[in-house]
Amino acid sequence: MSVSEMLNIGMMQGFAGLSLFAVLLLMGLGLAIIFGQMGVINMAHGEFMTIGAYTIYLFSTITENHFPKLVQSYFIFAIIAAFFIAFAVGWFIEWSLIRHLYKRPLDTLLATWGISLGMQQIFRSFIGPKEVSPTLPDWLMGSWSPHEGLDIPINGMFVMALTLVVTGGVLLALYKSRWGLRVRATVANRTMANAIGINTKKTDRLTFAIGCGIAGIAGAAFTTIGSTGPTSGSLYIVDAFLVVTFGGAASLLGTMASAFGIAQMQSISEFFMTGSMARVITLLTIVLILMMRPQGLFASKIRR
Amino acid sequence: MISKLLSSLKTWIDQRGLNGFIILAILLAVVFPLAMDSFRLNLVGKYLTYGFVAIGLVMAWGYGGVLSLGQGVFFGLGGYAMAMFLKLEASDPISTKIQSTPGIPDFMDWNQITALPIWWEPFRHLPFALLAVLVVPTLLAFIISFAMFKRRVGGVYFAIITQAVALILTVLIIGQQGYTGGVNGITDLKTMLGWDTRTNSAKYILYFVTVALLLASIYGCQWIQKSKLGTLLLAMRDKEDRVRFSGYDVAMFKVFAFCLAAFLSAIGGALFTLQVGFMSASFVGIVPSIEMVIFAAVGGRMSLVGAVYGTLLVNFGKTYFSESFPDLWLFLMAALFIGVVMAFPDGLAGLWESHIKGWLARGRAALRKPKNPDAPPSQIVQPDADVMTMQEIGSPPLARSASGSPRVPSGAGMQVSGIQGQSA
Amino acid sequence: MSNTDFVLAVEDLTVSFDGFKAIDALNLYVNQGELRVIIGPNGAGKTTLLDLICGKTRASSGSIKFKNHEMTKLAEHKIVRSGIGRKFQTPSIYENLSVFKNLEVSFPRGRGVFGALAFKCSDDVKERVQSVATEIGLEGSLDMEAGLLSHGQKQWLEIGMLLMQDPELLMLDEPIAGMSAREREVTADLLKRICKNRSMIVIEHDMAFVAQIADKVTVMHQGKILAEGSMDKVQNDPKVIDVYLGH
Amino acid sequence: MSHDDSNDPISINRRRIMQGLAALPVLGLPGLSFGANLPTAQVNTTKLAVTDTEVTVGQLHSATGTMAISETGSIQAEQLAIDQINAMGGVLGRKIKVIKEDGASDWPTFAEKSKKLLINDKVAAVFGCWTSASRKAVLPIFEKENGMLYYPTFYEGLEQSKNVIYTGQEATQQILWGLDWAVKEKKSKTFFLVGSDYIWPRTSMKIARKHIEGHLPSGSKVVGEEYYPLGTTNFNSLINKIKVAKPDCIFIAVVGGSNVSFYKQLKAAGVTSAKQFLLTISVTEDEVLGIGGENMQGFYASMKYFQSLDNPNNKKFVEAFKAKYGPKSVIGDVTQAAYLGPWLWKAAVEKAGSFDVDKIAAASPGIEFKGAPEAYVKIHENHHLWSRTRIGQAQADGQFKVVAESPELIEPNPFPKGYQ
Repeated sequence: MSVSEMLNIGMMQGFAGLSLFAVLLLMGLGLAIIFGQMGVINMAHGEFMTIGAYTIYLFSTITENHFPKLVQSYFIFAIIAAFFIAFAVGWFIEWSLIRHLYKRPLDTLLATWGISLGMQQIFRSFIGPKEVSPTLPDWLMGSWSPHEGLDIPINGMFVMALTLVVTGGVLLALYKSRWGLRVRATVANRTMANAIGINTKKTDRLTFAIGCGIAGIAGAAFTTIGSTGPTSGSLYIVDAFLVVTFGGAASLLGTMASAFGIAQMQSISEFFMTGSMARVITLLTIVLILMMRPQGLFASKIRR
Repeated sequence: MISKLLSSLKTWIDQRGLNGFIILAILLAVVFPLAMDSFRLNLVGKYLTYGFVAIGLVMAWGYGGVLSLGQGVFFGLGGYAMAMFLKLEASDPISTKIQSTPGIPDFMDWNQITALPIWWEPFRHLPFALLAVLVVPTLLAFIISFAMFKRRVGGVYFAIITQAVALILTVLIIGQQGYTGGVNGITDLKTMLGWDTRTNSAKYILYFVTVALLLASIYGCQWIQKSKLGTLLLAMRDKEDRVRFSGYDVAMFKVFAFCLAAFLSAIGGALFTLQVGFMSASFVGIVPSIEMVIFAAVGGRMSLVGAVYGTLLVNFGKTYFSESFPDLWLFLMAALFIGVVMAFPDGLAGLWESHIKGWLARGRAALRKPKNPDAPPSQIVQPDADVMTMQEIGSPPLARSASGSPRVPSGAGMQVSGIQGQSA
Repeated sequence: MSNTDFVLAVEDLTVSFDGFKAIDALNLYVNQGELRVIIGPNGAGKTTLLDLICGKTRASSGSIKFKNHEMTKLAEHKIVRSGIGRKFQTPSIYENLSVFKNLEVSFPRGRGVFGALAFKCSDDVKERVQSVATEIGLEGSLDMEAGLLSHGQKQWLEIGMLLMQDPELLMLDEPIAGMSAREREVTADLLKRICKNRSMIVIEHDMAFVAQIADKVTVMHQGKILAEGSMDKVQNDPKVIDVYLGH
Repeated sequence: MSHDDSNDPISINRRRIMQGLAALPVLGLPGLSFGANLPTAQVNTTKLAVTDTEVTVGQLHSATGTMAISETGSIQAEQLAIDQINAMGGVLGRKIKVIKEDGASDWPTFAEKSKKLLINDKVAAVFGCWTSASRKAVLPIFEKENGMLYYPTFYEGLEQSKNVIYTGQEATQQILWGLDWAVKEKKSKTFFLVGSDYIWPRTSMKIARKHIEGHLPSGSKVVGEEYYPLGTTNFNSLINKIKVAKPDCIFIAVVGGSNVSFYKQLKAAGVTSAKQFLLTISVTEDEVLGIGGENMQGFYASMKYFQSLDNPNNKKFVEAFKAKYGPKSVIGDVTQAAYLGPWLWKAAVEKAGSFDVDKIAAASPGIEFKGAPEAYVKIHENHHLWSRTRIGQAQADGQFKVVAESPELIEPNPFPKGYQ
């Protein structure tokens, strides 16, 4: 193998690691907000991602059948719609179920597990048990090949860009907006936040819904790299939890660092051994690190 | 004379809080075998093996405050240890003569393995296999939990880490299919020491063995609950720091609770293998582990007997719904889970304590108007008038503090107050 | 470091939380049989000091010696077992257990996992519970659920739970907070009685109460010791007056 | 459903004379009258759920869970076949009644439900299972309770049971001719094998490797063999490994949701059919639904059936299937194999003149089915089917264009010598 080929592979492999990082971060972000900030163990996170994916499918079908001229541009609107649809469903679920369970975090796990079962069956009954494939715009497909032998996946770049935008948006919202201030106050001290006039109930609902909305965006984006079916969400849920836990639940910075660490570990080890062994090694490393540093990678030291 | 004997027996049972236990025992050991055909009874037998996991979770989660989302790991390890023994017995050279290497399990042959791996060898012996059933999962539970609890890994984190362990083990078992049978698992198990476990009579015997072991486990757990250790577990859930600073190594008590749960799960797994005739990686994963938590939650996470009922109810529900409403059954299951969590956070046992029991008692009282012989002996202690100084000045007994401290019932029964409030 | 006759010798103790030094190179010596009271404004580091001694918080540097044994590296339960008892600021009792059970569970036998399994409530345990209950005035409420006790009674019960262990050093964090005047008096009597054969460290804000019980008073401020000595001495210390009234 | 007797595609050995005329409308009718007057006591000596007018069969697939994506097609095809048989008058004059059970993608549930069907419902036959794991879980039960299972999926082989008729291909049937074709037509010398990590891909790849290294022209070799856990969604590292190895042929047996990720990421990495030859044994029209025709376009699959097969049987089948399940529905290899199940069972029952499982099992070898959508098939002594293997090239519309077909029926060989 020539030097330039090795360089090409090296670059593509580096990009593979980065794009996996973006994927993990995007799937973990919504959960980091819901689980990390609110302590709700949302087992239906994967299904909110599926909602996003089906939104893309819905839009692509409508566009193809009625507005064939918009095929190249519908995707952007569909992603925004995915956010709002998932947001609305999240809002409703918070209102109907989750708000009664804040004092019993482990029970949120059981309830959302039930929600996840129910949602999967809804997808199966009303959309169909088989996988679907939304028609994606041409510009999202294929690779960008600056020179012979080097192919950078366009969908990977798209997911990275989207992750960047969403992460930036979340950070901005959390640290610069009124909502962010309210969320952080509520996380720090719910009673006190209440006492100083923050409507914690409303904050909770908004936070949960935003987390779900981000899951919707993630699911929508993943239609470019993954499958869309009733159980597609279940492919992501465990990884999402691992990313958030490994990062130290309450810290978005931690979520980013852990997504990066896991992605690099996974993609590098995959290159040198079989996929199954790479997975075992990655998970084992995570568990060992968590055993030594149970609070996760990033957690502030406070007086307990 | 007999009535006197009966009534003294009744007092003995009441004193020990064994009512629920005895009703369950009669139901499992007498009513079910009489009322069901062998197919349904075998199904119940299978459900009851999950019951071991559920009562383990009552001890670890309800009492120890340690929620594990990886109980499938221990159920699976127990089951695999048993399955390895049975598989070796089923793989004698004569019945495997079609293989390129006769005498080794079929899946090894399919994966081009030509000799039995060394670590499989001891599983030729039943005593070793039984020992492995009990020891290996417990040891793994010890290693995981010791490392975590010594470092104070909290509830939710611990739960997720156990999930990761379940995931790792699944990937490992599936990835090493030459040694483990992979996704298919270890199938086609036939005999144990020459005794055919597939016949109807064997199913009956295995059912009763399961019931006996389950009842014994429940009794053992009740004994633990009543011991100082049980009190300490409850105390830990209320004020962990107080227990720690009373000189107890809190971590070790949690480790014990978790290991106990693992131990029980492993017994369940081994019995499952015997009754169903195979063991596969699909038990080790996250989904079955969560389902097992749901069994315990539906039954009532503080009630051992309730957990068994919960297991039976969910599984009957699953079987019945999926047979009768194949298109809707998942909705019904989802509704069951959500409904239980929302309306009856203490599960069936909570429902029993808070609604049905009182209703029954009222009904009974109305039936026999005269004195109620069931009334518990008066426990009210008259304060001694001479030493009243401190009590005089104490304000009258306050209602339970309204703060969100964890509610801990004082015994196997469920706490009544607060349930309505929670579901409002 | 040097061997001493002190029950407790804290030397050069420092702890920092993300750079903030909650305790800063602190030295503290407590004698056998002494009842030491620590006072100081909020945030002075009093509770943190108790946390450090009993192992709840780990020191960044420095040493804590109890009867000449280093405590900083020991696990909490080992510190307790070597004879240090600690009462928390808010009454920390097992609300759903009876008063009897609360005391029984605190009895220092069957502290290991299997010891606890095998533990029997024998006559000597019952006797001890009785005598402690009498000491704290709860002998009539043994069967009552602890959550139903009044606030003051809960505080006494927690002290009783510590007495069950018969510690050589007893640390109480604001034992009279929230008590009525009458309760305070009874508590003061109780403390005087129980400090007969042990050393005690008490954190308190109520100066009248402090004057009533203290052998020696330590004033803390910003993680350091500001003054130490008799009640009269510290009350007249200009630095102390400045801290409490000044700025 | 539009159906008349002309759709009767069945013919069995003992009625050879009629076979030449099978396309004629009236000739389905002898099947009707045949045996209709046989008393139940005679055709059912083992207390199966057979009455004078009805015979009960079971259907055991995953309607829920992750496998529902794949198994739905089989459920539909079996139902279609049973409806058609009933419209013709049923089997031995008895209408088929179906009890549907949901295996829920969970092997223990499959075992439980198969017990229920065999012990409680006493069904005469079961059409079901999809994954190897579910078949392995129920097999001991079928053998012990002496039930009859019609299993539709192409699978790894290494199995043969009196109680199972395998209507899909076993691994050698599907793989060997496909590899030969790749060498002959695509001049492939180097192969990169990729599979999901479980028994079917592993066994398939083992057979492929033995064939490449031992039976193909010298110089043929395997330059990589990789397995990924089921449910893997990220294949970028694997794709880079393939790029390093530069194989002439990528040989794929990735299944489930991973499939979609694999092909989407492959395309995004610039590996398209224009530059790379790829042969899969795990993508049917059903999978292309999820992958998207544009992502699969130009790649090849080795199967025994494609929806686009051009023969009269298949035209009728596709038409009937679409009439029942909607014009957009697609039919993959397994779906077609599942459709064969009820027909082969009917033929066996009629040949045996009995519903008894022992008699059906004994009667099955030699049964021919000329009306199969895949064209002629025949049951082998080993209870697998003789069938042809075809190579299809994926088109943008999600269909495959058949580019090659084995000239002969390929003999099923579940225990291939030299490949173990």
